[in-house]
Amino acid sequence: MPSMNMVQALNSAMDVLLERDPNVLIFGEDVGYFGGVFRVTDGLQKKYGRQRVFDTPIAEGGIVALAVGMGAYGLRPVAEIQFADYIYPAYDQLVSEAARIRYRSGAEWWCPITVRAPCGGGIFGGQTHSQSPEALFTHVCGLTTIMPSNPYDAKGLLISATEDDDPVVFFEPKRLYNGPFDGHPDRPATPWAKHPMSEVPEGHYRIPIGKASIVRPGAAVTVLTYGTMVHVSLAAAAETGIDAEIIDLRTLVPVDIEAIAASVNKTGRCVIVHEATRTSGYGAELSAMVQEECFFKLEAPIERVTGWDTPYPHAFEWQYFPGPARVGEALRRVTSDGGA
Amino acid sequence: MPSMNMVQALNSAMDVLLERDPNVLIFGEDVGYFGGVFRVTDGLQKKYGRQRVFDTPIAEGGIVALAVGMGAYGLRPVAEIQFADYIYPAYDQLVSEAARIRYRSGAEWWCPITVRAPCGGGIFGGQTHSQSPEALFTHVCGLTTIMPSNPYDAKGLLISATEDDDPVVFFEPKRLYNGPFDGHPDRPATPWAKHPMSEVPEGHYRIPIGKASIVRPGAAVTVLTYGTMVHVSLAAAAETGIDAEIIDLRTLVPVDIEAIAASVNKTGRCVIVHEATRTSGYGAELSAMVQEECFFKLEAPIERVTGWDTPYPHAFEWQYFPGPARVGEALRRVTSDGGA
Amino acid sequence: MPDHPALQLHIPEPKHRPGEAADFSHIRLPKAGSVERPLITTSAYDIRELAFQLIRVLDDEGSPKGAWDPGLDAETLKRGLRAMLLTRAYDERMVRMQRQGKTSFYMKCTGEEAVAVAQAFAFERNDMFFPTYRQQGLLIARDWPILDMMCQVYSNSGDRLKGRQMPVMYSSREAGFFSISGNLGTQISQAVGWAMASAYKGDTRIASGWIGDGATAEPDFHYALTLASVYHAPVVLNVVNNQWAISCYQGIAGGDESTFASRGIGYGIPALRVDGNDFLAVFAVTRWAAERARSNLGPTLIELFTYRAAAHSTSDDPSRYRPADEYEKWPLGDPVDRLKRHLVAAGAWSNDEHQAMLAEVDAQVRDAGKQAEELGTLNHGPRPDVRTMFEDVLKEVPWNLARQRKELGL
Amino acid sequence: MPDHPALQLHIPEPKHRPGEAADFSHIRLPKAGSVERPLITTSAYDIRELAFQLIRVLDDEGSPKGAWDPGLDAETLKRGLRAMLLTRAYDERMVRMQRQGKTSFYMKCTGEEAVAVAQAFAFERNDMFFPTYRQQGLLIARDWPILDMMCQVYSNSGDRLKGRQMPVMYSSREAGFFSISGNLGTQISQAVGWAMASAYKGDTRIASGWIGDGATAEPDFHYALTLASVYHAPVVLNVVNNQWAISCYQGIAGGDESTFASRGIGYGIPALRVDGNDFLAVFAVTRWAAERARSNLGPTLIELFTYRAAAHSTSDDPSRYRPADEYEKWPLGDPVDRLKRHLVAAGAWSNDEHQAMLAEVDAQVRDAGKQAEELGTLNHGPRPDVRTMFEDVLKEVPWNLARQRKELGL
Ligand SMILES: Cc1ncc(C[n+]2csc(CCOP(=O)(O)OP(=O)(O)O)c2C)c(N)n1
Ligand SMILES: Cc1ncc(C[n+]2csc(CCOP(=O)(O)OP(=O)(O)O)c2C)c(N)n1
Ligand SMILES: [Mg+2]
Ligand SMILES: [Mg+2]
Repeated sequence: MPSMNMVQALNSAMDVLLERDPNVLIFGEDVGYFGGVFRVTDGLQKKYGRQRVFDTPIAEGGIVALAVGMGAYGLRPVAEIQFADYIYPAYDQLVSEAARIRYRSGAEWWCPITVRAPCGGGIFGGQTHSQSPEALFTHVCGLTTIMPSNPYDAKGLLISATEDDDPVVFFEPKRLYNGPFDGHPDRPATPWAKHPMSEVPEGHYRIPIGKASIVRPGAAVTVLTYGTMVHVSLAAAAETGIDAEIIDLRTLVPVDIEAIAASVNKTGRCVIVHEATRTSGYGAELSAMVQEECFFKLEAPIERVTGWDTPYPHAFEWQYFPGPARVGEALRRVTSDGGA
Repeated sequence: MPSMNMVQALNSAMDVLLERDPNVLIFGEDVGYFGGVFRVTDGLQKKYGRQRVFDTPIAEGGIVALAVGMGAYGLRPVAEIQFADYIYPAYDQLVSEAARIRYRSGAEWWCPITVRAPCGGGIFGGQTHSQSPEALFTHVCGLTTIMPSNPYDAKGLLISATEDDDPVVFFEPKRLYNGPFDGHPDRPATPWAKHPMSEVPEGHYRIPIGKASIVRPGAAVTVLTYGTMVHVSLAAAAETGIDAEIIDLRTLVPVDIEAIAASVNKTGRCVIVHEATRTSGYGAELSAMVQEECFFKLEAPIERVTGWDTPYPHAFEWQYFPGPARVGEALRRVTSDGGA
Repeated sequence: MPDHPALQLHIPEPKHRPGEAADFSHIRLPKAGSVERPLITTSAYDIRELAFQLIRVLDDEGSPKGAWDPGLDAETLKRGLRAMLLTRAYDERMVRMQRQGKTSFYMKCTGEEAVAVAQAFAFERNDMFFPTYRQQGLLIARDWPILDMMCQVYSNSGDRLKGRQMPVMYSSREAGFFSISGNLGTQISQAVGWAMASAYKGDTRIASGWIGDGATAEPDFHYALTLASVYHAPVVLNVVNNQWAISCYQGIAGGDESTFASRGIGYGIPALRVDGNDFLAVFAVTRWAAERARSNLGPTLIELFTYRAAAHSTSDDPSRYRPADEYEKWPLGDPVDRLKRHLVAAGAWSNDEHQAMLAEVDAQVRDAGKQAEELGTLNHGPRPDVRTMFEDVLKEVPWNLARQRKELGL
Repeated sequence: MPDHPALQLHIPEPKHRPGEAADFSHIRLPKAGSVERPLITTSAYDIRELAFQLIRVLDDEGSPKGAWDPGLDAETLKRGLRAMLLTRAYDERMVRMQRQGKTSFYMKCTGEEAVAVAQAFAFERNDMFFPTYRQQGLLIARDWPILDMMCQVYSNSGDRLKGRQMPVMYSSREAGFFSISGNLGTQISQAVGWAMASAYKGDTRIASGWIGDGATAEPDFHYALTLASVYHAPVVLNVVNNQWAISCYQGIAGGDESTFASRGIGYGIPALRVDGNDFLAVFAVTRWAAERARSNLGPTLIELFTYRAAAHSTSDDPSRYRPADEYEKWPLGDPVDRLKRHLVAAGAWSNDEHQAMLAEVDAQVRDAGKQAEELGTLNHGPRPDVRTMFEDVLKEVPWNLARQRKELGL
């Protein structure tokens, strides 16, 4: 099986989709001839032609509007928002339109679109190239929100998202494009090639939407996380030696409540880790759900390790980023006796 | 002291602000000559002139952009978004601009703007005139989010918001404009005149941002709520006879964590009530905070009573709305022995 | 800058307000037949002046003039007249029903019937519409059952939208009528996406989108113009300039500074401005634009100059913001009267026939109304199944909604 | 529709791609001095054709021609030349420093220096600017210390923005330069708000906003035009059409269909199109627009026709998407050379003086660079106090941030 990094895996997903289904179109800012500022659509225009893979004006709202209209016609567009930080001009079309069309029309129309957006920090992008706005979408009923953490999942989930008949917001942690970053910027970067999840079939396969993955089984504490923080959490478990069960949620909404409940009911402890700002982040929902599902099994307060409630500062990227040290401390606190 | 309904109280706040500070301007769709579709700015253009109270094009993003630019000049604009459901086109200017300008400029610029928006259901407005999108703002650092529940607070908070040097999103539960609606649409409407919080001074006063109000002291369970649900929760307590301590948060961010913690540490039980959809709603943050602050005092799972995770359906407004019956059931469950 | 006077802020204001007499004498009205009709292959640049003109066909006596006369046969015109009358009768009844509490809300298109009806006639039956809430005439002109529309307005057991949408937010896949959004503007950019999809597939169907004068200030209008221009999308973009956006006259949307049609110029989109109350002119202009689109020549922008004769909606009271006699003074008259006069002048119609048609559409509306009420009204009688409230958020009901449905005891 | 052929989707494509020779022969270049100069009181409608012209003052020999010649004295022009040279030298150094790892990112404005510098000269010192990331020349022309700018680029201990912003996202209240946003377009509508505030206060200061050709597709461009038009805001709105938006040529933004200046026509905004590499023309056109604004005559839209000679940013490699020789073939030349040639032709400048000025600005940049590096670079030396990370989210630090600061052990 070929080894792919996340950029290649996403590219391969779109290649497969374009190949199999003439109704799949790919578009966005700089995605055509150039192949995307992160090269995720590299070579696709050349292979499938300008009519299927093309550049758009710089109008994120217009990009999503096009996708909605194309979806109503019967196509399956995959649109790119160059950075998740620039998705806000498209917010109205996503929230008021894409997410609502099936419901408001009594299922007479629907919206089989996928909106890809690189998210997260770690590349010195400052406050407008580092955001993780997933919680702004998890609150919107009618949207499915996905964030993969490795090449294999990324490809399988992007195929599922595109083949899904409802709108999907698909966040790609850009710091993971080239390697499984574990939160140690000072250490030499590891490439994906050494990671088992970089073995990616060339053809078509799906990862089911709504299913989490236990990336590290454990008994001492459950870690609920997704995206880059999966690798950071693994590093924290390794570094602290705490036997954490680490769950990569993959799909945030609809979330895999069974996997979550089963694990926390087993471990009795829970740490939630995400890169986004804390207040009203998706971690809040996870925390609320866990205590609703597992209250009588909880032996310690659920902790959240997250980005601070500030914009992502250019100079203090690594003070902002919730790295393994902070996750490790939370693991220690939550697993220490009494939990506090 | 005059008795005012919420429309009159908000109008009075703007009247006081316009009178005292020549830098205050009021604008939005239909707010000028007409006085607003809910009459909240009625008479103000006539009194202060077209240059201070005026109509704008139908461009919510442009309205907020104007406010941001005016704020940079040194004015204190108060802009109206006709319905909170229409705030999404302004999302980018609010999130990427208003909320970020102080931080990104090292406090060289700031953004003393207030954005008012009527929210919530109960007027058969269907899915595009009934939304409660507060959680989409509570996640955004740099924004203050307020929702008053009565005329006295509404006036005092709108004055504080306008005089605040940072951007405030000010949600007005439209179902409360004319009376303290308790969630019983079938019963005759009560006017504000009979309610003590309708006694509103004519002049200038403030309600501090970030301070909750205990609207019903109690010992059995803490109810965290805001807006219309304050009255629904009061009705539920009365109807169930449960001695609930009902806290009207008033400001959602920055929230009054001390009042919340003190109450739940006392009662050991907590129910969170809001009208917005549940998943990733502001109730999730409240729940997460409560269990972080009060874990060892909690005797039962925290419950959330909220709108369903669907758009607000026109025909089923009252099946959607989290009325006193649903709140009452939650109060009973949470206060019953064992809590579950 | 001591040599410069203090700046002043300009706030536009309509010429007249309640209590004053309306006056439209500032409006330039070219004579019927006076505006040239270019070939559809003419470049946007070469016909840019048309954006400042007003294409009119019917003169004051009701005779058609000039190159834009579409030469429609009397049968077609009578069908058009009937669709306009039916639209009007339907509107009248639904407002009455709203007043009687049978629904929460309604919106008429009185005075603007020619826009939707004549435009629907100018398209092929399977072309795709992305309308606003004031184009009910599109459905009626496509012979969509008003019973179905009424059920939507009543959110009753016959409502295909399962009671989810506010009144008048129709949807009909069968009629090529996209689900109306409560959020202004969003449909017009979607129309471009649909049109691009059609072009991509090598289809022959084109799309059309509508937007109000007020809503042109929203981003989607700009997206639609930009995207249609860049990709030469086969789409007809319509601005219905009915002079008002709730209480705001069209100057608040920029209409005092230039025509809405002229917005097309800067995007290189051919733009036509038409007397929106002239059935023949609206038909001709729309057909011209549709032909352009279908011939792979790209988008056209049409400004339909008309007047919102009624209140914005049942929640509105226009006497608070505009002179009571505005509609009387409105120089472009009533589209129904004008088409009727034309047919009579052409010897194809009589007052008696007209009365008979009026009676007939009234009866049709009454009958449909009775049937609809048997299926329920907003607060009485049969309604959609409340369990459906939890469906169609996604294709499959996710676990959270299944649980919530149970919480509600269903 | 059997009588209609299948529709086809048009996707614009630049005339030439890497490996091919660039060719700009399709560009219409009016002669210097050939475009009329209307009175500032002329209506937008009457001068709408100017949006399709190109105002040029300097001819190929460097002599100024026609009514738009601003007649600037040699001293002013030399200051302009110096500011352009300083901008270029600053850009060169910062790109080098980025390559050396001293910061994360940089953006040059090479080939576009006349835009910002000549425009800054045309405004009053206290007029307010809402720039994009490619108008560093505005700050330099206002004699803002490049040391301060470097500290921002390095996010070092001297950075007034406390290390919070990516490089080049300057802010200077003192220089009347609004905090640059990383989100495209948002500043141009804010400029209108500032201008309206100034008008409301009876001030005499006006505002100006900039936007790139690519970013004109964003909603804020539409808001700016709509709002400036409706309220007659005293603002100058500038589209810097440098032909590229990262890898997308200006046709992807609609530039193949009409000029960006012509966007103003539909909003009734006077619109001028100017040779952006002609210092005199840029100055003259901007001064004309500023005079209009300051005389309460409202907004002007200016398209500055220029070329992005360098990469989009240090993260970009233009050889992947455009012919290598494009800049050589670009017909409007280099703004520095053209102004220099003009001064030499006018007998006010010599090659020696020019060399001396080059050496002088280089030394200035070098000195500032050394000072800046003493204050730190992104990953070395002194930096802002990390505690400040939690400040300025709101005016007062709220409880959650106070706690988070503590969590971080600060
Ligand atoms: C995004 C958005 N903003 C505001 C509104 C509230 N609103 C509904 S209709 C209307 C006026 C629209 O005027 P116009 O576009 O001219 O259409 P008309 O009603 O005249 O047909 C407004 C402001 C809305 N529905 N959506
Ligand atoms: C809202 C938003 N979308 C996308 C981007 C990413 N981006 C940064 S610069 C750029 C190209 C801008 O081109 P143009 O407006 O022509 O300006 P230029 O770089 O040529 O000066 C893009 C797409 C962004 N910064 N903001
Ligand atoms: Mg209108
Ligand atoms: Mg550009």
